[in-house]
Amino acid sequence: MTPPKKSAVDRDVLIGMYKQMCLFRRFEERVGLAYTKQKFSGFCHLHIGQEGLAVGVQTALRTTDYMISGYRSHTQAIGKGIAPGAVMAELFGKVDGCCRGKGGSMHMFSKEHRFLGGHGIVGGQAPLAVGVAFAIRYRNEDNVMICYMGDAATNQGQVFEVMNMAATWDLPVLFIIENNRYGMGTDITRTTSVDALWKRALAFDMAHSDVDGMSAITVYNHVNSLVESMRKNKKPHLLEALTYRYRGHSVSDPGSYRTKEEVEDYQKNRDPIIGLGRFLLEQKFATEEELKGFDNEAKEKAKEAEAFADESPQPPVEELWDHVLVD
Amino acid sequence: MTPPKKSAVDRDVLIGMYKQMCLFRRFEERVGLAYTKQKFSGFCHLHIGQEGLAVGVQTALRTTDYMISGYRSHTQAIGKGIAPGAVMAELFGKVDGCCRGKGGSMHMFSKEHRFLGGHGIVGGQAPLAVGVAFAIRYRNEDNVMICYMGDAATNQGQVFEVMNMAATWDLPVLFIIENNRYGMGTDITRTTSVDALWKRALAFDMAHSDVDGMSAITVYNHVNSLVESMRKNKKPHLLEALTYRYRGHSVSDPGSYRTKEEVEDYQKNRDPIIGLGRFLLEQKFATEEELKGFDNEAKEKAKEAEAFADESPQPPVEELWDHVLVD
Amino acid sequence: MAVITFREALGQAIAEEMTRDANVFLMGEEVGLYNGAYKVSKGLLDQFGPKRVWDAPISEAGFAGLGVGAAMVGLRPIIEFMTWNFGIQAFDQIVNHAAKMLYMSGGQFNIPMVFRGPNGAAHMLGAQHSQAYESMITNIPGLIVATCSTPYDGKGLLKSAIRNNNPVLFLESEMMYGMKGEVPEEEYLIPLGKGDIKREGKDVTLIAWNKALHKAMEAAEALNEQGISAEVLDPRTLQPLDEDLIFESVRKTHRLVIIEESWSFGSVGAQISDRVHKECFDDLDAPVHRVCNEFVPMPYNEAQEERTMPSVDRIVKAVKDVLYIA
Amino acid sequence: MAVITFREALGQAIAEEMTRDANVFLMGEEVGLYNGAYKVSKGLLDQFGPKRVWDAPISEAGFAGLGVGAAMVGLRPIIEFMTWNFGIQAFDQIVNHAAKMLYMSGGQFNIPMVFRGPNGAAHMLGAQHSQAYESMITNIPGLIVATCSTPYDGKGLLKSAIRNNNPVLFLESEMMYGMKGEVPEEEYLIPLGKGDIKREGKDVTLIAWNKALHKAMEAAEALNEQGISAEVLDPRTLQPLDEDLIFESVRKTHRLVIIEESWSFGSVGAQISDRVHKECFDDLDAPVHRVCNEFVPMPYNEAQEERTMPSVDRIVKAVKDVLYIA
Ligand SMILES: Cc1ncc(C[n+]2csc(CCOP(=O)(O)OP(=O)(O)O)c2C)c(N)n1
Ligand SMILES: Cc1ncc(C[n+]2csc(CCOP(=O)(O)OP(=O)(O)O)c2C)c(N)n1
Ligand SMILES: [Mg+2]
Ligand SMILES: [Mg+2]
Repeated sequence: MTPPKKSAVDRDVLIGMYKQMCLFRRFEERVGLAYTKQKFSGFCHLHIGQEGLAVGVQTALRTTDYMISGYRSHTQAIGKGIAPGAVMAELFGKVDGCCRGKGGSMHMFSKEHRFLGGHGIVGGQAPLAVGVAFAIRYRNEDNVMICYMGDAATNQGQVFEVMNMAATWDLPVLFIIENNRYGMGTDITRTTSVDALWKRALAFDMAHSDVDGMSAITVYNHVNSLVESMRKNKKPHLLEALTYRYRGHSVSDPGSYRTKEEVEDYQKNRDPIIGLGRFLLEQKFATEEELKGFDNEAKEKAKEAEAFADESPQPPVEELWDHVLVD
Repeated sequence: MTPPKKSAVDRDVLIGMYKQMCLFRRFEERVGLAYTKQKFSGFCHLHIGQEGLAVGVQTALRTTDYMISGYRSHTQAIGKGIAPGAVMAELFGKVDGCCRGKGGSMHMFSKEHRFLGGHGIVGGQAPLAVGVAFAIRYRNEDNVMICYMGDAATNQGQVFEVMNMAATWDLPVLFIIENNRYGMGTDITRTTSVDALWKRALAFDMAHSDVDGMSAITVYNHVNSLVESMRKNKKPHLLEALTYRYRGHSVSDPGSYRTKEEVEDYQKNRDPIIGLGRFLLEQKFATEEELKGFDNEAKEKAKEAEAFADESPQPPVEELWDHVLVD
Repeated sequence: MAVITFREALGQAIAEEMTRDANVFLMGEEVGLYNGAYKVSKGLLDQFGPKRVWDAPISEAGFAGLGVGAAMVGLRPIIEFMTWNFGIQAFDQIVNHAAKMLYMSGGQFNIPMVFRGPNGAAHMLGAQHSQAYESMITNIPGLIVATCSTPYDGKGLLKSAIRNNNPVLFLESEMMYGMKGEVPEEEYLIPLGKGDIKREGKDVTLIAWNKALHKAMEAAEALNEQGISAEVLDPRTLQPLDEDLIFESVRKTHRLVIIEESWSFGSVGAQISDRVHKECFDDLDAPVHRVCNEFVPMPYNEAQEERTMPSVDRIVKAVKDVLYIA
Repeated sequence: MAVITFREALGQAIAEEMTRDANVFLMGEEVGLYNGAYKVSKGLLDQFGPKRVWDAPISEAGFAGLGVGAAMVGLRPIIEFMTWNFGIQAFDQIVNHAAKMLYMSGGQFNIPMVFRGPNGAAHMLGAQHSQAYESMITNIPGLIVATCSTPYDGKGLLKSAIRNNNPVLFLESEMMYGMKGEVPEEEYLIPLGKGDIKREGKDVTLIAWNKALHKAMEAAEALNEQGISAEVLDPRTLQPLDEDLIFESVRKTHRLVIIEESWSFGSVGAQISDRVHKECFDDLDAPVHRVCNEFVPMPYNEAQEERTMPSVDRIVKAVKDVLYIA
């Protein structure tokens, strides 16, 4: 067994990513449980399995960067800075939710942390992202705009429209396609003629690449270099991240459209947490016990988040009249 | 001077194309004049300069093929079979217009000739075309659907959406981009990141090509082979035709966004009618007199069309209540 | 008589019409392999095959326009929007193409097709997934807009909508898909443009449709216990409205309350109120009262959502107001 | 006082607000190099440069959504639709994003922006280029909808719209761009939400806006010659409506005719009628009468188009009907 190559990424960063992935995993598991315990209702789409991408990207960003996503975004919101308790409270419709209980699972927002939403219209967040990138250029900032979308979202007309504008006017938006192979119950290959989604960039002469979304380190290194060049050249980039979701499309989806074997293959052989954990052990950056400890910490934080949400009061009903228009 | 290569296309076809281009040119000139004489009002977009593409495509089609276009489509409608008089009468809002005076310049239709409209929403005709191609496959016909659109129309979201569907499901639609370099007063390069519009096909792994739209023969040969293969393989194709319009965007556009020299260069050195005329002379397929005669015939037909429209009565006003719903 | 769910009744309507007419096909997201996001199209892919049941990419403008084009040349598409909140992306194809093709072409190209899907709020889906669109689409000539409050009405009206030779926008309801109701085995159709008195009464007329109809019926029961006889009228088709049935009922009761799970401004209810005041001005003992969604985007919070929507209590209160009783 | 055209007045409003606030920028098709399809933005590119005046590709959903995103992070976009017929392609960004962002985010992200462009029919442009959209967009909470009938109103209201911290949908008119009117040199703003009595009268109230306002004024003159004193009220802002001004006028005249160059079903006029009947039930001597576009897509033919739209004669007739005189 040849000795493992020395890690290019230093230990603290890797440990940080490992802890973050554990938190995201345990948090979403607890959200799923809370749903079955009927602590909240409506839609709920879990990000379990796609933590490697979320953490790899987040770790490569500055706090002043902007991020926007779709409805599968509880943990992207936490990664950007919203407290787990505030996300859980929002799920429970409580007043201490990050949107005072008026947004819900698909609509987590934080002005302070520049998380510009969870959004429920597939692809609808892309034009918003290009508008933020426009503002970045307008004010000569050197921030970047991270725009997540699903694989099936790439077939939305308004996504194409704004990719053209971003490429024509050099707007610093990083479009990240979370290609988890399915749009609800439809394998993306059944509704899309290209065999790789990064090819969509060819219609706009836009810089593009793909990355193994199941490896936090690979994502981190790749996105780190991308955003650094984007801060200078201001050009947009289309990144296809190959990833996978372990749970159904939403909590109420039986998932009959894919085999148990397929899911288990990812869980056993390509899990982002197991992968990074193994690397940490190989690099002697952590021991089994320490990894166990990080995971327990994560479970604890998730538990605290739920407790916080449980104790948070309901918002006053008459608050339904607030926030329609500002004066 | 080496003797000219013998024409692959036989004489009758070439003479037919020459006559058709003369008719289209003289018809649109007369339409422009009629507008200045206030015989009708509203929008009017002339196709003058783009005859080579219209005739080259039409000559390669069967009568059972379908065609749809945008608002610059008077002569495409005539090419597909609508009588010049019926088009002129429609412009004048008369009852003998092809749509009984209710459609106007942008909305010429003929069910009989399978001309599925002039349309006024840029790009809006593309989904309709893909629906017709869907029906062709559904009924196992071996017709093709010709879908014209302007260069600026290629930035419309719904155009991208249906190109994906056509390519994913193998629907026999030939998207023809009439790239006359401008969308109203905007040079297409100012709002589009790719340097060639056929590249849009790369986003869909769709077959694509470009062609000199100012040469009727080149277009005819190119489209002839395209549609023959499409009748068999049912696959869509994106054809970028490089063409040019001599008049303003519409009759009321001063055209300050381009130089007189640019327009005159096309008129003198790349005019489709002059080009084919020269070829006919070289091939000894026609004499100067005969060419002159064809042009006079065209003028006469345009004149008759206007006379027909003049004499056609106004539709009864109460017909405004008809054709909202069918029983 | 069989008792089946709303989704089964709608599914039967589609299956029967696809069997009857080979030109009918179904296209939408998840309608085939997944058996439908709400299982309305369950079994149709197996029964009719992939040439007639198509799983669409998430491109509402695209596949709505595809349907319009196919309808221009003789097919009879059923286009499903997973919910009408996403149908708004296809408004250019619905409003600028489907609704105008016959007219612009001087009568040459009618558009025999149905756009269908669940409309209005379900439960805690937040602002972007809870809208009712009838107020916007009923404003447009060239479109028929129909809805349904029971499995029986759903099947009969959807069959008529599919056979109609114009574009019909058919509004269903997520929350009612599981509702059970009696549906005859033998074939039947319910004509478009005709309303239905769901409950006879003489003191006040309640007009409501889709899910709100059931709240109106509940309110009528509560009022009955207080000696107030409420007539409940379900217009079923919102464009064109069955004005005769409405005027007839109002002329009988002299008082009208309109209930709709949509915003009040320029809504179908506003239109009904305007027409009733105009044509029954001398028959009204009180102005028309309306019970609508509060004029706010839909909150996610359960209690706020409930307060935003019409409730039985608010309906009962409106009836008492229109009767000038405390 | 200077006499300038409507387009100049609107152009001045934009220039003044762009000068006042560096966060204001203009984006739309042909607004820059071409000086605007209707010359409203003439000279702005030269004055403010390409970083603040942007010629957009023909991608209405895209650049409308771009505006919403820019507004979320502190810019103040003016998004021009060449006409509102093309604005329908951006309804998902307007209705599902701009209108709901503040609410969904629990008050964090307001959207200070203006969507503007000509609305309604011009002259012989056919069905796809002649629609009025106010009936659809006024149904949506979270949006302010304003319009204007004179250069003076246009400039003052557009300045207020640009400064407003919510999404304002501003409806202009192709046919009025060339209209001349007095506009003060010194800065002035007209508040949103406030209507304007354009002509005092006591026998009947006429409510009309945008281009139709001038037909109402013409009708008022004709009626004056027949001894009928008509008050003409221009609501200017359609959402929210200045209900106080409307009720005050109707309580004075007891009769109301509403004129709108849009389809009647569930329109702004239907909403005004419903509200007036409800709040002024005992003050009305006759039901509210309405004069709208006939319920047909717009014909191209000149005579048919003219007959489809409200005319002075039809307004005068409606007034006589509401006065029960022949
Ligand atoms: C415009 C629109 N159409 C349809 C839907 C319904 N819908 C919600 S999620 C979804 C699938 C999206 O799949 P993908 O983009 O791959 O994201 P993933 O769920 O895989 O993260 C669909 C069809 C929607 N929300 N918006
Ligand atoms: C959706 C939409 N947006 C804007 C317009 C206004 N408009 C009409 S033609 C035109 C330019 C189109 O240029 P192109 O597609 O190149 O066609 P060409 O006129 O050159 O044939 C524009 C912006 C429209 N008709 N539809
Ligand atoms: Mg996916
Ligand atoms: Mg062009």
